[in-house]
Amino acid sequence: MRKVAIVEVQQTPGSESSLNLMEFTYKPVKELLDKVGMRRDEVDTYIAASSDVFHSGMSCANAFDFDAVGAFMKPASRQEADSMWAFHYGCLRIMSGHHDTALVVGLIKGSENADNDTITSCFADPFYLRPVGIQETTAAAMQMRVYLDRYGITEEQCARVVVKNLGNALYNPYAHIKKRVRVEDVLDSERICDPLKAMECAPKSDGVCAVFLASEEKAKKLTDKPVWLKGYGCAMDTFYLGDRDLLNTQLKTASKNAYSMAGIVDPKKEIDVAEICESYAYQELLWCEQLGLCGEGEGGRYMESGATQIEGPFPVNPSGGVLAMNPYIPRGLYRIAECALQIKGKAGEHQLDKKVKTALAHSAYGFAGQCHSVTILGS
Amino acid sequence: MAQEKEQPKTMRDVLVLPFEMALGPTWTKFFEAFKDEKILGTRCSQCKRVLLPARPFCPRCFEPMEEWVEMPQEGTIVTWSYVNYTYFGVTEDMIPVVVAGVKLDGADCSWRARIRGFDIKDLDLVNKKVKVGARVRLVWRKEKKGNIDDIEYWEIIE
Amino acid sequence: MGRAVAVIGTGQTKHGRRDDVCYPDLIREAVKAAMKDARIAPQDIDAVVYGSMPSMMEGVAFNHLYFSEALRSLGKPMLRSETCGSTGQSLAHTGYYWVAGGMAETVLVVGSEKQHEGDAQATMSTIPEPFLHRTIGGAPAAFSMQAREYMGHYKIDEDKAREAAAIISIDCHEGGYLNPYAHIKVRLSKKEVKEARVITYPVRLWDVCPSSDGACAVIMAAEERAKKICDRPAWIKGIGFRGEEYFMGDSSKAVWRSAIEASQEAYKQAGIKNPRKEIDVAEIYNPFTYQELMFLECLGFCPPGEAADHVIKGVFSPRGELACNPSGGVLCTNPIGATGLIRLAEAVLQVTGKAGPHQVDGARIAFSHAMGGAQQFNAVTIVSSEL
Amino acid sequence: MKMQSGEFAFPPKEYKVGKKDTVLPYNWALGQTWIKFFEGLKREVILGTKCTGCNKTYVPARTFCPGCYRDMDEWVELSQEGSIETWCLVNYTYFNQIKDPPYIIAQIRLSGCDTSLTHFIDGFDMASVQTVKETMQKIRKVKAVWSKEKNGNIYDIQYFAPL
Repeated sequence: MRKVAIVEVQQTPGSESSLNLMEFTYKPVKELLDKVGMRRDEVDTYIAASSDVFHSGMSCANAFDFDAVGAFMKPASRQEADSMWAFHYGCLRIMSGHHDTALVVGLIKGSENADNDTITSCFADPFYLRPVGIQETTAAAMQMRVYLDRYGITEEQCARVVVKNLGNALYNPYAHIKKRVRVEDVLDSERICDPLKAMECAPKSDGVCAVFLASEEKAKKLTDKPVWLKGYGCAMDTFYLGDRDLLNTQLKTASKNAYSMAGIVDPKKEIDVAEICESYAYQELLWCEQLGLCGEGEGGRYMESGATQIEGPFPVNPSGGVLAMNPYIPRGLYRIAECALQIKGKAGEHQLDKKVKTALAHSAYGFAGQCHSVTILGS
Repeated sequence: MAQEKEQPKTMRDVLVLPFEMALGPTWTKFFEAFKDEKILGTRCSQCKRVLLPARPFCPRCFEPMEEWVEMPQEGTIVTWSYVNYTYFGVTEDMIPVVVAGVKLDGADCSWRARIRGFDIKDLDLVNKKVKVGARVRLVWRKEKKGNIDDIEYWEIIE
Repeated sequence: MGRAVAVIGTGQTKHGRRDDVCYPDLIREAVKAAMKDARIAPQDIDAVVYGSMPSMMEGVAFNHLYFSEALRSLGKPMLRSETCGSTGQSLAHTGYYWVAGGMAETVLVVGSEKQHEGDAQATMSTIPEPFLHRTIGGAPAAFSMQAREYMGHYKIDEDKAREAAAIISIDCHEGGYLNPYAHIKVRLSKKEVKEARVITYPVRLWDVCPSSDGACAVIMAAEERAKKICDRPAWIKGIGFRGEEYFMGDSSKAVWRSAIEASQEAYKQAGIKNPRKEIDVAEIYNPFTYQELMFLECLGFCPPGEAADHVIKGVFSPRGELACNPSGGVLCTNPIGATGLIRLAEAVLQVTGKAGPHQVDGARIAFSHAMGGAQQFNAVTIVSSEL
Repeated sequence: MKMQSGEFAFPPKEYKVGKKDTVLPYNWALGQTWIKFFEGLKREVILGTKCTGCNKTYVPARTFCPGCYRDMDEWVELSQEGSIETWCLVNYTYFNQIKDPPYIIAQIRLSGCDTSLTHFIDGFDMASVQTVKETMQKIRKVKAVWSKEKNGNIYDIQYFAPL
């Protein structure tokens, strides 16, 4: 298995864009190529992540995306899924020895699609879960209630996640929501889907994230600060919520596999920062537990201890996370891009003031996190 | 096949998903020009090809396409097809349609166009008039909205 | 070039109108068949690759989530590839890279479509950008335009093209008649084909593929594992994928560069110099007879502009020099998301001698292909009975 | 709508846009298992299936066991009473919503079943979030309430009501 490195990354800021999806996608890809100093046709392979339903009304998303991704007459493919899968696929292509460089792009213009809830209700089967109103928010609200009930997690502890992440976002030029909020603001925000409140739900954002991958030899030629892929894990859960214990997710499997591939025994000690996919505030606490950063049911206290604050011993979502920036498809790549920047020491205003050697990027989607992916990156 | 037997049980529904797409600077300029009965293409600074509709960048050279070119409104048919069947969203009153690929003079690509201006219900007549290599001319709609429908149809130049 | 990868099992559903089963059960039908063929159990599989056409074709978005159980992916990693019509081949490539990259020993690759649950042409009409295009006619219009562009480019006499297309139609339907999984089961006379109802002139009823429900599963394994558990593996010798511009008019569809370069890349990897001589069977993605003529040339099976003559001579008939689509091809069976993978599965059946009634005697090297997008993408996978 | 209102709203678009609805028709095949399950609902019976491998009873009925991957052809009639595992109170609107808020979606564990059923809780006043929470806290068990007119779909159970 060959080593794979991230050479450079490029993100678009999350504010709404008046560019057409094609222009919007082209810009960051072009900027990334210029940064790396390569022509489009010199890159070996291209993997895009885009979605037919989150795609401004056009099916076969990759047909439209192909030009802007830069893949004309190149070996290419596409993931109709979270972009962390596209990242994984890009890595596989380099590991196989067929390709030395790969460009991975995730794209969406949330501002052009219907509500995420409207679209995620289309994930549900037509006979059962759809007619009873299951979509990501209602599924999450039910997961949150089990979490509160079983472990006595408080709504305030969940609200603190929003305060922390939107606070971090103020220093991240690529974040969408720029707003300083207090715990009361979150607790007082509309109870749209009790126990979930409006401010605890991620927005929908416009975003393109492009990541340039290379084999070991190639990476060393292209950058003096390669960021290495150390571990990857992914695991699917069952579809029907009723078949699962909503607090015993496949994130445990995904992280276990990622840790063992990276040779990590104690994630809390060996990892310096985590970018995790908290589409709903409480999920950051729950995912931290399932990642083994704290004991089961301790997510709330772990949060309160200040451990996950940007200056804490284990910063979580220094970028502001998904609560501050939620381009549904590229958000997985945004997590990876942030980790890469932290390791390179190029995160700018929200750069951690400690040496970042190892970072964890997490991505989840589907009802109550039906699918989890974990990527470990290292310097 | 199964459909000859009595239908097994199914559940029907129609799903509606609304979208709102930004046309962006390039295609906004392209469509606004329709109001002045102008067709604009863009030329690539590298390969020099002129593409239609106007593009923000060249898919091959991957450089921004910033040079705008006003195109002649006549061209040559490179291919065509006679569409005479309905499906969901396409009703009897919308067909038949003669769809063609038209290479505008001075363009380096062809463009989708609809041929009309004679009785296209008559397939034999269509076969006589519409040919690969035949010349066509753009016909504008009287009142324009700055969208693709401002082009009413393309007529065959006899 | 990574590890050697073999296909150790394939499974197909009975294709056709499958209102008798719900979508997940249709998929499981193919998965079970593939596991039976490979003689392995669910726990032997490390990773799952799934794909279909735009999942809104059947109205369930991200349907790999819905099919999680049917794909037996509980606790396993997954990838969900989609490249329109070429999805099936892109799935095979995804599985191939997963094993070759060393991240999995055994991968389950599944493609499916249940076209009767939606409206294929209506869905495909949502592929073009809605404000620059006023498309009507869906795929048939697009492909008959390609047919005419091809004939116009080489000035091919319409009657000759019609004759060749008729022969392709008859051969394919004969193959479909013999293939136990095929959707359309008819034997046709030349007269029936030539005088059939016009769909989008010059394309007539029997020149066009059906809308099918169906699924196909393929199991891939790394060299050591394949040798250990499979007595007749089919080795993947070459893969290729190329795509061109989104706007159809930007590049020639008569001399189809993406088809030429995708196949050339696969030939290079497989060390094939003379495709027509070295390849024994070809499963070409031929939803429309006329298109196959263009493919025969772009895939390097005969010189440009000569496909019709070779077809009329019978070069590409079941018993010809290079048997094309003995399975009946896409013309008889088209569950789109599965179609490209079925091409590979059929190629595998041929080189492992498992094709049954439509077996081509002594087939050793087989070629499989799919195309998709706004006439944009071409993908190729070559398999051989020898490593 | 959730993100269309409040802090995170998108401003009105001042640039040229194209609006379009994607409208697509569907005709989903139920297959034998769903047909039998819904026929059961028509008779006011909730059917599950039992796996001979892991002995788990699943609701709604399944063709095969998600864990063992074996066919499940042992059908069992389930209790129409159960306890609430978790729930949410939907109090906002979104496009394509199934019905007008407020309404409660819950996971209901029917007695003697190894999985829980997703359905509505109803039958009491939902005017305020607070009163709903108080009511829900008091509920120990719920019971299926059947729709007068049955169409052989999941709505044949109108909702589950507190006992």
